Amino acid sequence: MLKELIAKSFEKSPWLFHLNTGSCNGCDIEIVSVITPRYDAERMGFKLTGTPRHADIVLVTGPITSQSKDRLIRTLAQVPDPKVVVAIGSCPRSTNVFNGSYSVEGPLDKYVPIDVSVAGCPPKPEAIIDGLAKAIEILKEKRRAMK
Amino acid sequence: MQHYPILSIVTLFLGAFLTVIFGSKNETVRKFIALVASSISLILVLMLIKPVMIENNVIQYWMGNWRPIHDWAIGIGLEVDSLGLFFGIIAVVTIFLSIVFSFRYTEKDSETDKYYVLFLMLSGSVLGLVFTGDLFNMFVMIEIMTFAAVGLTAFRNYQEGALEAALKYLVLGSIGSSLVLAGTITIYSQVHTLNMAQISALLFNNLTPSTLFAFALLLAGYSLKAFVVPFHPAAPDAYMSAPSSISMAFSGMVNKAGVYAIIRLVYVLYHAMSFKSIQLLLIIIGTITMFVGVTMALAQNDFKRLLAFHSISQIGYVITAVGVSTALGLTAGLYHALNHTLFKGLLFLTAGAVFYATGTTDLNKLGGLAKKMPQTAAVFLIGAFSISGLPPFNGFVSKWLVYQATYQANLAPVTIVALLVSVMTLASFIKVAQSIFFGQMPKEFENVKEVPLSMRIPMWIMAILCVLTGIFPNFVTKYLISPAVSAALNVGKYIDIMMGNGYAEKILGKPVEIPAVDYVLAGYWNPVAWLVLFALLLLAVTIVAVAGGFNTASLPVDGDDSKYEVFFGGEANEYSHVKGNDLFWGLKYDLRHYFGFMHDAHSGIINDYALWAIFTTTIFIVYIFLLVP
Amino acid sequence: MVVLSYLFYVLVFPGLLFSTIVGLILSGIDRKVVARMQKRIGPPIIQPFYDFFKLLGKETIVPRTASRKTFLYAPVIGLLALVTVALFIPMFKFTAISTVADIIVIIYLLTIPAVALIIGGAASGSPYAGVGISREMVAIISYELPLVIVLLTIGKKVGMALNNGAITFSLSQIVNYQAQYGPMITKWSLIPAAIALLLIIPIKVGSVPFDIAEAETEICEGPLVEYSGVPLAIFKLNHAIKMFIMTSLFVTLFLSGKGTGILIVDILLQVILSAIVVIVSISTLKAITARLKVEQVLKFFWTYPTALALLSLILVWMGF
Amino acid sequence: MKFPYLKEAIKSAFKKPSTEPYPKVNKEAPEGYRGKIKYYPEKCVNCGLCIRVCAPGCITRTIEKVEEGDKVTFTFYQGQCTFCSLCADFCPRGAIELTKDYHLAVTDPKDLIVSGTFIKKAPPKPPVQPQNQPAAKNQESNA
Repeated sequence: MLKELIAKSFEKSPWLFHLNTGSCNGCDIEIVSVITPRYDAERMGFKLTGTPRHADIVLVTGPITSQSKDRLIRTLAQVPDPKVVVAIGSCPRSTNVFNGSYSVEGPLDKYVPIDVSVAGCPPKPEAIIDGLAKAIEILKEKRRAMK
Repeated sequence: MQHYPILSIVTLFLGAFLTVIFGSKNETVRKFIALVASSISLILVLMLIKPVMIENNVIQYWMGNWRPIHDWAIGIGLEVDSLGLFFGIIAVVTIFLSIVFSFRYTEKDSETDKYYVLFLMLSGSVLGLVFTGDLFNMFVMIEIMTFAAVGLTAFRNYQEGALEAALKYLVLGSIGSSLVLAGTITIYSQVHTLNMAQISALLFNNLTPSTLFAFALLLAGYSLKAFVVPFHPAAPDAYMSAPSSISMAFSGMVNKAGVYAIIRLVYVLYHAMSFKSIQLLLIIIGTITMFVGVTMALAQNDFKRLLAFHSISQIGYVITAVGVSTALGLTAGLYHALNHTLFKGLLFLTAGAVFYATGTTDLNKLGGLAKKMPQTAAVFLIGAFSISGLPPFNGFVSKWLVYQATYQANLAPVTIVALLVSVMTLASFIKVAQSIFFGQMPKEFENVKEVPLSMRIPMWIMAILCVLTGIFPNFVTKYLISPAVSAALNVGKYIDIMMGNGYAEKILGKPVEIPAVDYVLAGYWNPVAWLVLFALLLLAVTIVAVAGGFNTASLPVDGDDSKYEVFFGGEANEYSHVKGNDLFWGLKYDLRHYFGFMHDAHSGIINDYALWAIFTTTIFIVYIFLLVP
Repeated sequence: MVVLSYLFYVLVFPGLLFSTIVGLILSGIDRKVVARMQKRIGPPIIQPFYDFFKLLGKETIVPRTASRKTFLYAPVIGLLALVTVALFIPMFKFTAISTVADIIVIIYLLTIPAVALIIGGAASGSPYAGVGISREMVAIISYELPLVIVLLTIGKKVGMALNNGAITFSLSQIVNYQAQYGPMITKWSLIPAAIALLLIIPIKVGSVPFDIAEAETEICEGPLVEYSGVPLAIFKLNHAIKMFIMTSLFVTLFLSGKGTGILIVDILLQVILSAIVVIVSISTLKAITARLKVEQVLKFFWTYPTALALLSLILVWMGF
Repeated sequence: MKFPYLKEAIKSAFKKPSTEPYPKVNKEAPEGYRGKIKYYPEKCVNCGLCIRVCAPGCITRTIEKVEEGDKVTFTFYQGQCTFCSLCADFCPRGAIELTKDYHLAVTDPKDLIVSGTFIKKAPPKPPVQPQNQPAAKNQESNA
């Protein structure tokens, strides 16, 4: 009985960790606006946490600049399983307009498989909420697969 | 059974002399003599418990069989009542554990024979002071104690600050001793006897001005030995530079001897506890000592110096409780004195273990030792929790008694200060725990090992004692503390035993009944049931853990997988251990004026401290002349 | 038989199960009310249950620099102390365990969870935890002073009425006093003390305006930075139970009385009243103020609540 | 000792929350919102202006010879697109249009690709048969 409860609660209380790898902050303010009263992600249980240790879903924004590359890898490693990586905006997906620049270390999937990518520059908060809904599905499968 | 007290004192002094003769060359002989001497005196004193504590009779022993003739005591008499024996037990236990600890602790030092000689002299003098029934003999023992302590403070003279600390202790100690001597002489000039029982009988409500003057001098002298605040600056330096086993003896025995002398002086000799003004004086001193001691401790950067200031603040607790002259107050005071010796001794031993393993006790240099020295860390935590008064440990019971006593005597501000001081004690020990045992470990302590077994045994013994006295308060009070309290309060029996019956019939009021501190009074929920709860809850949590879909904790695998690195904002982990004076920024910032004033007051110059001492003695004299009738 | 009743007390009624459920419900209500005050829908009331069970399912990572045993056992010790305190707090007539001096035992047992959080944070060996610890300790020092004065005032007030002037520390006597003379909040001399205690509850629970120790934005959750999985779940549970205990302590000290006599209704009344106290003290403050700086917390608590508490102490001392 | 926003907080506690029930009720994007790209291959004339104008260069074209002309497929990789709609503005034919559909959250990147192919017929062959007697035919034609 407890096991289904735990599995169900993964769907009900995913915690987010926001990881900015050199983004122009367009997507960052969109992520934060998801928690404002108008879009209110908290009613679905989302909560921004301060440390990767508490996170289930990692929201990555920005084209991976060379400065933030190894920090990205280290922080993503510190997130306990099951974890889901969501690329917010086009930059993590494909380094957007910064493609080919000397200081950009390429799209996110060079370092970690992207589970959900929300396109848009910046994506609309509703799109982010869609992305998070998809991320919850993947989180549940990963949790089932993890045991 | 008559001869046990004198035998226990003599064995210690004999051990000191034998060490000089035989032990100067061979290390093991020295250790053997010290161990034998301390264990003999330990056994003798423990055998005294049954007759004195349980059957409640007082042992008297006249040196050279010079019995009093025509009701006039000429010879030196030893008188062991339960109050003296209580402090004697504390002293003897501390001596034995300290010697066992110092076997391996002083192996790196040279000339340890002088260490053992001085230490045995110190312990012999403390025992002598506690058992003696003669005022001048008490002065002699205080002299020996002070000079042995000065010698031991400067034992590691290669350490910077050791000689200066010893000089400070010497100057202040001799001021204290001269005050005591002056007081003793003035009393002698009045009552022409030195036997405490007879003095107490003769002084019963005929307090002439010169005996009051003697009372003030003695009170100042003894409180200097107990390192009460106005007189305290010598203590932190002495405790810091002395080897830890010695500073454990200092904080376990030496300032307890000062407290014993104050109790004996105020309760037994002068029956002064009936005067409201004396109670107020003791309570004011105690509260100031409490507060100044702990606030100074918060600002310290060295582990042993921090512990030294805590000893001062805990002595403040004891004196406040003793100042509240109700039976409950005295019970609280004595119980806290016992607990203080246990947990403070334990903490000094952990400081010694840290010094032995790493070579420094500076809070700003250490860190993360819990992984390398797990037992020392566990024992330190027990000591830290007991001193800050967390329930299952012994600090809680005695501190609770102090609050109950002070608040029932309508001293609300004192209770509030006491509770605040207790929280600040907790704060400073969290600071020590974080700076030394937890957090990240600096590179140079990579190959630190746990301290040898012979040092861990005394630590564990004290830790277990700490827990036991916390879990069974009524057992401890019934057998140890209530007899001592009754001995201090009904003085008549003390006098009759020494001077023959009927001598003190005018003092023999009805014996004050002692509230047995059981769970109703101690107000403490029966801790045994608390342990049952502990077991039940642990069971509950494990059931939930096993039944639930838990995955076991993934323990760090070797190699540099950054999953097990500490979250550092994504950065690679470099050494950034939050320690020493990085902590409590908010508090120090808010109280910066107070800390600034305290910093200037402790200037470190000896004549400032001497000025402080003389100034407070004059205040005592003026206060006592004005207020006592 | 006694062991059985102990078992029931400890594991079910005022102990682990009851205080867990009520604690989580109260923190759910708190999050919902804060959301509603910010005009957003806010999570369902049982959201803390979901958080708790999700954390149970997460992987528990023990960092390399952590000292393992202390790191893993710290939350359980905190939980133990909290459940023990839950046994002491009377609900209108019913007390699981009552002795002569409950207040002092409660004060000290309530410091154990804070110390457990500190030792757990220290054991994790992270620099954020180090800073979090020093802030938590400053918070403890700042709220201990007014809390003690408030409790001593109440003890004195009840003591003067019931046992001839000597102070009483026992909560059951306080409840009897309120049964005879009406809830304590109606006594005008104790209203400043009530306001002081209302201000102390948020910092004792560690909710937003005073949560300098677990400031997510500044020091990434302070002492909890390295926790994940089961220990973190237990710490969050401690957080919730502490909210229940502090509010039901407030209800017992200021709002209790005869009660209806039927146990179930009394318990319900107690829970509803503590929910109201949660809304009044924790949620409103959380919704309208931002987090204070470290020295502001100390300055705030040693001026306003202490002055209020001292005022009512003096009033009670003078016999009002 | 004033408490900011206290009145407002209490008032809004009793008002209806202003959260939009998004996941249940699908919300229309505002007018002129530059969302998902829609490509009309039949309008496109393969002039390549959009490729030149696209900043991130997310438009690619493949041309392949087919017997009646060349088969051109345009692929718009929205994962790289900044939705600036320059391509839509510059397209002479108006073949690219950014719709108001903002649902771009996808799990596999393939869904972000919008593509369309069309066959650009070569110009009609001239009716004259192929020139086989170059000299003679010229005299006859100009005589």
